[in-house]
Amino acid sequence: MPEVPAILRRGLPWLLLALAAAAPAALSGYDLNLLARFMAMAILALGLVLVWGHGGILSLGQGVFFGLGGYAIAMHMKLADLPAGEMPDFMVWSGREALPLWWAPFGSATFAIAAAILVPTLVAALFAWAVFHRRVGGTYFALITQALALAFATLIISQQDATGGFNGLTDFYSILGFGLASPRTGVGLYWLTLAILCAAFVGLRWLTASRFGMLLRAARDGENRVRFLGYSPVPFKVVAFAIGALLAGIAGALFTLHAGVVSPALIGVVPSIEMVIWVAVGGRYSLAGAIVGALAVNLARDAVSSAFPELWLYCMGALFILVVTLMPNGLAGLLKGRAA
Amino acid sequence: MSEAVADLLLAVDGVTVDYSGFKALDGFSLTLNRGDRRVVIGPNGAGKSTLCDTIIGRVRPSEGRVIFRGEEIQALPEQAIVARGICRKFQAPGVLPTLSVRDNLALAARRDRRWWKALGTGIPPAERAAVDEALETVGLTARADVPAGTLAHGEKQWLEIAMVLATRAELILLDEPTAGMGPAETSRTADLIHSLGPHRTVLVIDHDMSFVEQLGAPVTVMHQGRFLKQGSIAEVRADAQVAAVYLGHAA
Amino acid sequence: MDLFLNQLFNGVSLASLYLLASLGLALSFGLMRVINMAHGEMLMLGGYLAWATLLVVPGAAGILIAMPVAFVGAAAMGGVIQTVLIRRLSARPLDTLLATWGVSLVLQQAARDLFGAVGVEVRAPAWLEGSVELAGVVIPTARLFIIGVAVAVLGGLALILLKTRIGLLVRAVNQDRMMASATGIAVGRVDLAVFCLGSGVAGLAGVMLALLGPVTPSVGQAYIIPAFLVVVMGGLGSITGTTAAAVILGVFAALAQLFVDVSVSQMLLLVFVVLFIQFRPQGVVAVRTRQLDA
Amino acid sequence: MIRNKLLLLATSVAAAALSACSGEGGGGAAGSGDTVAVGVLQSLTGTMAISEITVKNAEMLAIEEINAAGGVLGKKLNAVVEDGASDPSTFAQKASKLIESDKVATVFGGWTSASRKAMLPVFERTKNLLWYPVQFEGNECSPNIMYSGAQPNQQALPALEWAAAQGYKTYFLIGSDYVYPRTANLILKKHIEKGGMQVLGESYVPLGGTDFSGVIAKLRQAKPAIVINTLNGDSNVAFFKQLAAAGLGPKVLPVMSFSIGEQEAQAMGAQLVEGSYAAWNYFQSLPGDANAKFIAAYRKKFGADAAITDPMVHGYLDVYAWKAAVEKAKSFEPDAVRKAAASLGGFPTPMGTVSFAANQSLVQKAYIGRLKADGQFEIVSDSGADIPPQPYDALAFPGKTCTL
Repeated sequence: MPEVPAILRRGLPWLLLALAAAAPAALSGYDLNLLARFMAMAILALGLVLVWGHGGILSLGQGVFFGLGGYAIAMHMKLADLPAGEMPDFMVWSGREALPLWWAPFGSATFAIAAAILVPTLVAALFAWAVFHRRVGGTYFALITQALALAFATLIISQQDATGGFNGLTDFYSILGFGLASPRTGVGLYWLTLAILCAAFVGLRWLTASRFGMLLRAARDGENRVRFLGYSPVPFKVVAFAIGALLAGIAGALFTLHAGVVSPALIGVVPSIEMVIWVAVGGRYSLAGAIVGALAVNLARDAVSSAFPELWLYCMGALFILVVTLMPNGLAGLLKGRAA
Repeated sequence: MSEAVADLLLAVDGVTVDYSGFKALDGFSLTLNRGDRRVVIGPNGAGKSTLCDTIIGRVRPSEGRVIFRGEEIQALPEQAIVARGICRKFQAPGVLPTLSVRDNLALAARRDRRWWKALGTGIPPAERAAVDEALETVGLTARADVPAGTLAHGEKQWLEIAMVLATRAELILLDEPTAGMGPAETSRTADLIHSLGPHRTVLVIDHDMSFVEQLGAPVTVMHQGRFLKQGSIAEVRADAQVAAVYLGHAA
Repeated sequence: MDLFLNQLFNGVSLASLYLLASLGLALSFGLMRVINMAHGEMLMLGGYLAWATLLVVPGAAGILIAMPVAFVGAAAMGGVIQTVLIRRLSARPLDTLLATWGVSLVLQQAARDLFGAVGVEVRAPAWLEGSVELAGVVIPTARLFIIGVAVAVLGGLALILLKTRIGLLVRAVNQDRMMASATGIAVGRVDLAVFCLGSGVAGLAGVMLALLGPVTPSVGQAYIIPAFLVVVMGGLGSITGTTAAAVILGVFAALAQLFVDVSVSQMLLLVFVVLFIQFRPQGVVAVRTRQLDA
Repeated sequence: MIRNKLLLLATSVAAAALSACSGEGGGGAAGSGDTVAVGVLQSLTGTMAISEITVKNAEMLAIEEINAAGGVLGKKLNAVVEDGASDPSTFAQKASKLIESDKVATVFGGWTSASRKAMLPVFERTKNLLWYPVQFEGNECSPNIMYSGAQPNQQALPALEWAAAQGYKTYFLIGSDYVYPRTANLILKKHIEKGGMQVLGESYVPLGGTDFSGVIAKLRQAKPAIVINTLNGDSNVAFFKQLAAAGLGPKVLPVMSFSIGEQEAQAMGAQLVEGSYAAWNYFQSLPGDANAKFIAAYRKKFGADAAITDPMVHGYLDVYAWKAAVEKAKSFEPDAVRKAAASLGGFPTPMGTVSFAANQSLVQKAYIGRLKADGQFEIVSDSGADIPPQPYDALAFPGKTCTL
């Protein structure tokens, strides 16, 4: 297999950056918003490269952490536009008398942003520790995360008077004083998303190159070998899973700002497993690949489902089957020409 | 504390390992003093590997205790036991195939294994010396930056021995270290074990008689998970019971 | 008090549904350490085959004929999925999860295109209508019939595994694939046989589910997550483990509904499984293997 | 060499895809040339597809009929169809695509409350107009939405009045766990207690849930006179099958359903639900030749045995109401159309003559039907006069009014 021209392999991230930087000028309001949503999803995809690619941990429940981040910001925005003490509209017609206690702190923006970052991370760390320290992993872990996604979505839907239930939370007007409707805020949020995406990319590139990344990959290839070198693989896997959840939470918060709605339909079983296919398509070991994968699959979904809706499920099914069997390293695999 | 007890490093006391009915170890006991060399031999299925598994914590004994420097360790997780200074070489080489030879050694040589200490890149100076020294002793310096997976079988065995040394463990368990090695390499391994010096204790599991002789260490014979005989290689060879066990007659 | 007894019976009935849905999964998982995410669609296929059979043979005996038809049909589909896809991915269990999820999406959409999105009607025959009253507990005959079928399937599987030659081969491969293939067992063919058997049982379960629930393209999704939880709790593919786990989870889910909403009981089910593996990570029935890295 | 070309293609595809999405919109602008773009936004995939595809068909039928009859203000309607994929954020995204990219004059669509709530901020931001065809929980009063579906006082309350008239004193509420059932039940509970009657129990099952063993056990213990069922989709099949298995079929225990139409009855098998009641503002069995003409036209295009449901008729009449309002306002501009529609007065539809009230909700009759073995509903009672829509229920949400 002729060696891939190095400039192209290292060039991909810079190519993406150049395109992303040109986008605000080139694209209309709607398309920029669409691209910003997909870039928020790409942040989550980067987290999956660390968790699934390098850590060997298949998580089918990233939607849970995506949702936690999204709901934290949405709860703040619902309270931000209301005079103190008043309840959001859906609580009134759900027959609620007073604002639930745990809603009150979300009035402050700093608390909400801190919650959008910390809550998914802590929940993930606790859940991962509870499962990994009993040496349960692999297929079992994947199935349990899927059950977690289902249980979380069902719980949110059932507590309608406190979480907006199946409707989710929507109808926001401003964040930190910036009106969501104004195009300037839209462009500002786009740059914020791009900045966080780049920061996550650089951060993960350093982390996976460090000894932490080395040991994470070693634990992926053979847990017992790592144990007999004196390392417990559990903290490495828990920290990787927690970082994946952190990025998913941030992605959820950003997506909610762009989409103007967060609902259980984004955090259930089906969306969570589709998040994995973005990374599979892009390349589970390559950070740049995962970004391209997330953008490509979401753009394809938007294009195909507009033109011939019933075909989209066949396309998605085929993506899952073909990419995973024939292209285990995804698009990036074609580029690098060898297994990572 | 009397002098004899002071230098008692390891005591395996009445250990039984039950694989749902099949007793790999049946009330087995063994003691090792600091600086000892011991070889454990016995026919296949005598429980030699299970003994190693039990000491290193990979298998939990259903009865009995394993005491290392006066502390009971049979209930500890593997990494805690390794951190206390016991290291083991597996029958099948346990090297990390995707990492380079040097990285394998670097991971073995690390003193502080907590995860946030692993966030730096490259090898800290303190451990670089131990890595180079280990490379030197097993003669893999030239192959230092090659992924471990591409090493020949013999070289993998050497790398793993080097990794065990790099951990600077006090008690070293070698499970058939010369499996798949030629005669020249086998004798080089014997010399290596001799050269480990008094501050290391080595327990070797093997049934390659020529290698056992080159080691010249006292021998413990195991049979069906139980202690059978102990003595110098000559005494054990002459013993009728051992010969019967090896040749397959009932003990 | 009889609400509790009623709910206990419902727990057993739910357990029989969970068992039928998860037996096939446990078999193939135990053997090949691989989970078929399209297992739910085998249930769906069983439902549609029952519908097709009832079109041809309406009336009382229809359901009895539908059972073997669904078994064979789903077994054949399972065989196709195994040979075309899962065999290629045997070394990568996690990737098999994703690939078979793709199969599940394709099968659902195909059913939607072939039979319509709205779902088809499967009517329980007259002799399954109504219920029997026993010591305050009302026992619908349909649920009793399903429990009977579940026990029969369990018995049949135990018979196959313990008494027949194929059963011996399956147990051998289950305990140690490497050793089994070393002794000349055609492991590939045993995998195929077990996979077809598992899918067949799922097809049969599909017929049973059609008696109590809808037959639509997405019915498989409703039963697949509880079936996974049963397999996770049941331990490494052992039939006794899976049965015990199905009974525990079925009764737990039913009794939880007495105190909390169905939605919350689903959350409790998951919390129960996560807590359970704290105490028995290897599942209900532990199988000790000596491999370095399972 | 081929591999190199392949990977160049791979990276350029990603780059092209990024820039392509800017050129994709480009549909005909409203009012320009001889066509006007209108949006049709329903779920064509996902769990809601079974209910929404037929509503999209009815909306397209109306658009085709209008184009055949010369269009509106001399312009042909160019229908831009988008898939909401049963996901609120997709509905919001596709709504802004239709309005900002395709420049549609108005949008017909939405089904679940979740999809409507997600689209609401988009329509209010862009000052466009959504025609919403499905019965819903009320409590909403936006100038940018024409609510043609029934308000609770036009479906749930007439059904309760009919049940009280039949002498049912004790009720058991069973619903799918989402917004419409929970809010409708909240209103019903207030009215049941005010009428001196009793609610013996209330249970919710997750959307798509199929295990009713617990619910039926509670039902059997409570022994209510009638069950009010707001289950949705597949759950109805499981509920009625397990009821029948437990010997509590509709003939033994009356059931009043709000989400079972002719289409759902056909799918479940009419015998299973025979004898159960439903409350709608339209039944396929309604007399009148406008209804017969509509059914024949729909069946000619979408299949001889197609069942016609209440939301489909509302989707169909929404398009005609929009046409009438545009012709009255002589402009496609949404705000003018909105005001014209609210003051349109009665206009003919397959449901008979209906009109939009000032609060942009439809004034319409309510009918109670009992399902026959052939899958059709026999109309057992109707509300007599038209019921003016009340977005906010006086008992449950006192003091709130909707003035636009």
